[in-house]
Amino acid sequence: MIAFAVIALLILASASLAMCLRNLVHSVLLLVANWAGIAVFYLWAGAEFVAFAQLLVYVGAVSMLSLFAVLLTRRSFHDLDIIPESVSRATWALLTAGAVAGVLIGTILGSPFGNVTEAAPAVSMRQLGEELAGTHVAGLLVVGIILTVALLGGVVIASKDKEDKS
Amino acid sequence: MNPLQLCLILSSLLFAVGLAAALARTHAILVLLGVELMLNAANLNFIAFWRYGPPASPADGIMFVVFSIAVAAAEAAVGLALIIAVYRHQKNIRLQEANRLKG
Amino acid sequence: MLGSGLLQGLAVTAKNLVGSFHDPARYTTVEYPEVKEQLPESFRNFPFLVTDNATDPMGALRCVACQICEKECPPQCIYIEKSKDKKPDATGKPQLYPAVFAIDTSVCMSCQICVEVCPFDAIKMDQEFEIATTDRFSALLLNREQLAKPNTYFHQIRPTEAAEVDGRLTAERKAAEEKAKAAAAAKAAAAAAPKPAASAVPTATPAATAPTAPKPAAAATPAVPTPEKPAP
Amino acid sequence: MSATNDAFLETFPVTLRDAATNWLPAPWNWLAQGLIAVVAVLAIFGSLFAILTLVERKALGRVQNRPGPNRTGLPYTARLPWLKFTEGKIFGLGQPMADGIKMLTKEDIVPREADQVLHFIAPVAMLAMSLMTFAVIPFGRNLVPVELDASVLYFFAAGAATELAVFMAGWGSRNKFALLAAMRALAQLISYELPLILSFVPVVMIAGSLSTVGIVAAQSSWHWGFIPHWYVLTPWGFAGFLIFMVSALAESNRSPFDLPEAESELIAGHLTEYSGFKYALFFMAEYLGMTALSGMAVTLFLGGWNAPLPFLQFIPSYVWFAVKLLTLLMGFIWIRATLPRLRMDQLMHLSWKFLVPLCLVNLANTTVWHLTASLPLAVRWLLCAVIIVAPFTLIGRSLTKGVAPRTYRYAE
Amino acid sequence: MSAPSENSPSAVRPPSSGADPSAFPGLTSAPGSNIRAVNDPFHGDLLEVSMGPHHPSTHGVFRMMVTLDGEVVVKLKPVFGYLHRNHEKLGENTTYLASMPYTDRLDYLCSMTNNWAYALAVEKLAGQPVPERAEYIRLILAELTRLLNHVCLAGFLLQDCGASGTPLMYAFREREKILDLFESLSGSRMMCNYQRFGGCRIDPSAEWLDRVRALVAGFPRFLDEFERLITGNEIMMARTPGVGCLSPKLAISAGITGPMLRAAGVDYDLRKVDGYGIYPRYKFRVPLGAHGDTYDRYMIRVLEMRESLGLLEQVMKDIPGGPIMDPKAKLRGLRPKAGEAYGRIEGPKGEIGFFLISDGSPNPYRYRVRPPSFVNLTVLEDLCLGHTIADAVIILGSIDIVLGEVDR
Repeated sequence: MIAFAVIALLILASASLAMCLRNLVHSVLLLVANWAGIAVFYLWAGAEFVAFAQLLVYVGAVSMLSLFAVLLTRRSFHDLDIIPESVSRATWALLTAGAVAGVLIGTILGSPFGNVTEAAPAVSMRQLGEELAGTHVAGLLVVGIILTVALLGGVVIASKDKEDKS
Repeated sequence: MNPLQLCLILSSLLFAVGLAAALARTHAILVLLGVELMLNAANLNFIAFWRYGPPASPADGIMFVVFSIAVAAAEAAVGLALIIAVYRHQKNIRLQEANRLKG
Repeated sequence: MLGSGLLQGLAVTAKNLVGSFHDPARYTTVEYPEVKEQLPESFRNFPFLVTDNATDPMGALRCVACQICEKECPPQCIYIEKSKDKKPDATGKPQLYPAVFAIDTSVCMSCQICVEVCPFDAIKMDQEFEIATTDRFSALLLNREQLAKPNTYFHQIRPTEAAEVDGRLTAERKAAEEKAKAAAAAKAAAAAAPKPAASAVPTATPAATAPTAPKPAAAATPAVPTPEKPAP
Repeated sequence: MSATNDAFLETFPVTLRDAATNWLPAPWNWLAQGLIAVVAVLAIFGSLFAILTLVERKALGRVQNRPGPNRTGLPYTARLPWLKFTEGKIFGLGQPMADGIKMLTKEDIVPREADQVLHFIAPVAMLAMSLMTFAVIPFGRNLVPVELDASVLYFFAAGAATELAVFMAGWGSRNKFALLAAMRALAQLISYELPLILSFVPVVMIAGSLSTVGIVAAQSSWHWGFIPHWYVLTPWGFAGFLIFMVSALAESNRSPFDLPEAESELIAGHLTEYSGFKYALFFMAEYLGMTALSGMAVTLFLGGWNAPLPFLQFIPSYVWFAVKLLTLLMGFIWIRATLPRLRMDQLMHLSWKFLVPLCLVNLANTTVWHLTASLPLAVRWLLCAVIIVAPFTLIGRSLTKGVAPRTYRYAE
Repeated sequence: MSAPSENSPSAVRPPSSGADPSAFPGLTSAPGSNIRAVNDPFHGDLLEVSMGPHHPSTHGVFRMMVTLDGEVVVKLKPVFGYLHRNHEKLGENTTYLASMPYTDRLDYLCSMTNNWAYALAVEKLAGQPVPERAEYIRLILAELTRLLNHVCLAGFLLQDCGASGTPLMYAFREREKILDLFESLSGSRMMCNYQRFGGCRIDPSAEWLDRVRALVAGFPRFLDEFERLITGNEIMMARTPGVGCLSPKLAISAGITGPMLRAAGVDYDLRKVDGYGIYPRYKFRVPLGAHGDTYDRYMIRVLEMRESLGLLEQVMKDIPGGPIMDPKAKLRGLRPKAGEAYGRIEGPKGEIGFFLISDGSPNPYRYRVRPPSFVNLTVLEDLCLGHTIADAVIILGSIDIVLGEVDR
């Protein structure tokens, strides 16, 4: 339980800090910490494979993408500090988020979950692989296609359009 | 409170943080990252249910998350590419001002 | 095929790596303070003053303070003050000597022009190069006493040139003595009977293959205008 | 497994560990064993780093026809009779120590405008990430710090984080050269992550395991008693090994892919504003990362700790691992001594237009290998060799199109 | 950084072919189509980087103000003068002889050729003949200097490409042998101060000539090995061809000389054109490039080294005896008649020339140096535009500058 508390604190603190900071690079790096925290949570829950996938995809790749986006959309070192958001907007956002969180937590606390299984389900790598390439092979293919399309789409969208060079 | 509920509360809080960010911030990258946070919160739920929920097929929860991570990666890639394209056109990525589709 | 050039390059470096253990041509480092390479005879660093007498260096400087080197020195690093009195030189002729002769080695650029223009073979290039000091100013400003080194030292560092110089100097001395003798004889003869003296005076000419450059005839061209000196 | 399994030397490290921890109660026992593993990894690879810096400089020197560092000795060694002839210099073995002392005592300069937090975190994160990767490498028969089911995945997940550290360093320095280096590092590391991972997928497929221990175990037999079952000796394994090593060069920022710290262009790249101990940490992380990647290459392709020939098994397994590791490290140094640097766009082309397609072809090649198991080995081998060499030549030719050596005309 | 504020017309680099093609037909930079205007507010941001004066690859204290679009150079402003030593004024305030050691310090890699060019100018001014043997020795020394310079250049170029010192150390290994020869002849390795008006200072011994023969015989072996290491190397072949192309037109109108001009395909070698010294007596070829890119500039130098070796082999066969110095030559107190003279030779880097005006006094009235590296450097921006910063470094390396000569 102590481990869970630490992980939860890490996740929530880094997420909320990241969302409050003015400096974009710091925000992104804190988000990376948050993702790493989530990976630790997966490890804690016993889902090794997911944890490493999370690390590989989020900490390794999405973070890079975000940093690239940050670097490519700035004018100077000091351009990163974002203009403060309007107070009313922030208030409304916080109220909405708070309401959503309240409803969710209320539901969670109010629902009867019964007895939880204490022993973590044991899944071997081999099992996972067979499942992935057996039961879920259609999903795997679809994901593969989505990723390819996303790659191509990303390249097309982000590449400089030559004729537009006025 | 059982551990499943704790995990779910954690995930809903994380979801709320992401939602607040997506609503409050005007910087496109931050909004996108807020959406990522919400996705992650959902993934937390899957793992929590896989771990503590009633036993189903042992790998189902993991499968969900793996696919979700893959799709999230694609979403991030396209989203960030879009942001860069918008920036190229408008020299600005504040969302209020990016309301025209034609550059 | 892609990569063949890279493999060739790797082969070359491997050859050098292995060669450095057995092939002296592929291991060229000389580990300096322990091993010192033989300097070539013509190696030059900073000038020194030649003195003929090791026990009394100041008394036997060849320099006669003619100040030609001072004038010709490109970076003007030589400073000379003439003496008030005269001392007899090796031939016994009374000559001026440098009361002050200083070379600022922090300015000197080791060009050897002072050596080339000296008509008296009084200044030569030294081969001492381990002269680092901790003092930038006074320790690098060498005075007469520090500059003077005996002719034997000159023989030691540059045997060929020194022998050639010595040969020339002895020839000159001999010629001068003969001239003096002849002059004395002529004087005596003139005292006896006024008739023209024998004027055939043999003078030594430097060999064509002298290791130093052929010198301008003698010290007989004092009309070198002084270049504007920079303010001290 | 052979009878040498429980030879004294083979089991010595484990025996030692057990002797030191067995008296503790159960959970503490486990913790102590973990701690011992951590300390052992730190000590062994820390000193390997120190020696490696010296070896690299000496090897570079020898390649360049000079001796390399050979002056700095250790105090008191001149008094030892059998070392007297070295006059206290002992071939420069004191150099790493002197370097360490110098690094520690140098002033740590942080630019005023720098992002203080990132500037500080970057080297620490870098070193931590490189150290974490050592956790899953099997150094010997029973010597793997942590046995995970998905340890190969773990290795690359942990390694992926180093690029963040490079970015933090480059960005946090507030220096234009460092910023350029950070951009380069991001692009380079993310581009080479792909071939790096794709190159070992065949190994995972054939071995049927994502755990390093399982992969090594799958390579621990011999064809006809003398050809080891290492994956590097198959066509797809060899291709994978080469791609892996090229990508590893790029991932560890080593020449000819040292673009982020390209000395002649960007001064020192992301390290421009680092000095003193932080710089040393980066340096250490670079070497440790190189060592870890080499260790992984040994594990995946070179049969891990397996002996090359059955009768050589009397030599302990960790010695074999060390020998293979050092050979690969020497290869890194040799390449650094020889090759000039690529340009950024060429670097990207190499990855995306050459290595990644080759990896995919190699994947297909592996399938062919797997499906033709019934054919005789030689036929199978040749078939797969052709499948991988043909695209290599073709793509390689398109990559170097139009840059053939030129002939020159002369004017009389 | 503040790109949009940079609106001065001079900063504009139009995408295609220059602002006013009629004014300087050759001098319009020929950037690739991917170059953008510096003040283009649309496409991303520019980064202005100050490379130098203390940068590892600016060959001394040279500074390039580079404006980068990503990694692509869109503007490059060379800044020099950090090593200015008043060379020409010094020459006007000292005697003719005292200027000789200063010429060593112009291009400190090639002091022998600098000496020769200056001696040639003074000899023209004073009408001073040179003995036959001295002409031979001068030619030998000039060609040795060419070897020395080109081999250094190749090493430095590779260093700029990022090879960690190995080609440079091999180059220096060979250069060291030539420097040893210079040292045993003139007494100094780099600041030779060897030539004089009317000959040379010291007569080389037969033993020294034998050492030169041995060096000439052994050099091709080194060159072969060096080329095996470099010329076929895929990375080198990827890095250098097509980088920094210099068109013959631009080269001629900018006054480029030396291997850089010949790499652009212009057949102009002062050894052939002027036929100074005893060059006309011997057969040698002048290699010419076709593209004018960095690879050509490198290869032309390698080929020139091979030609120099052939030339040296011929020359070493028939060195006449006789005096090395004209006996009537006057060194000290030289007062040439009023008049002017321009002495130039084909130095390793290009045309090194000295222009002297005498008013009959012991000092020249005007003393002017035509430094090849300085003139060759003027096209740096034109070569670099549209290439990446990594290319800018190797283009600078392939121009072959020595800051002592650029800044004087």
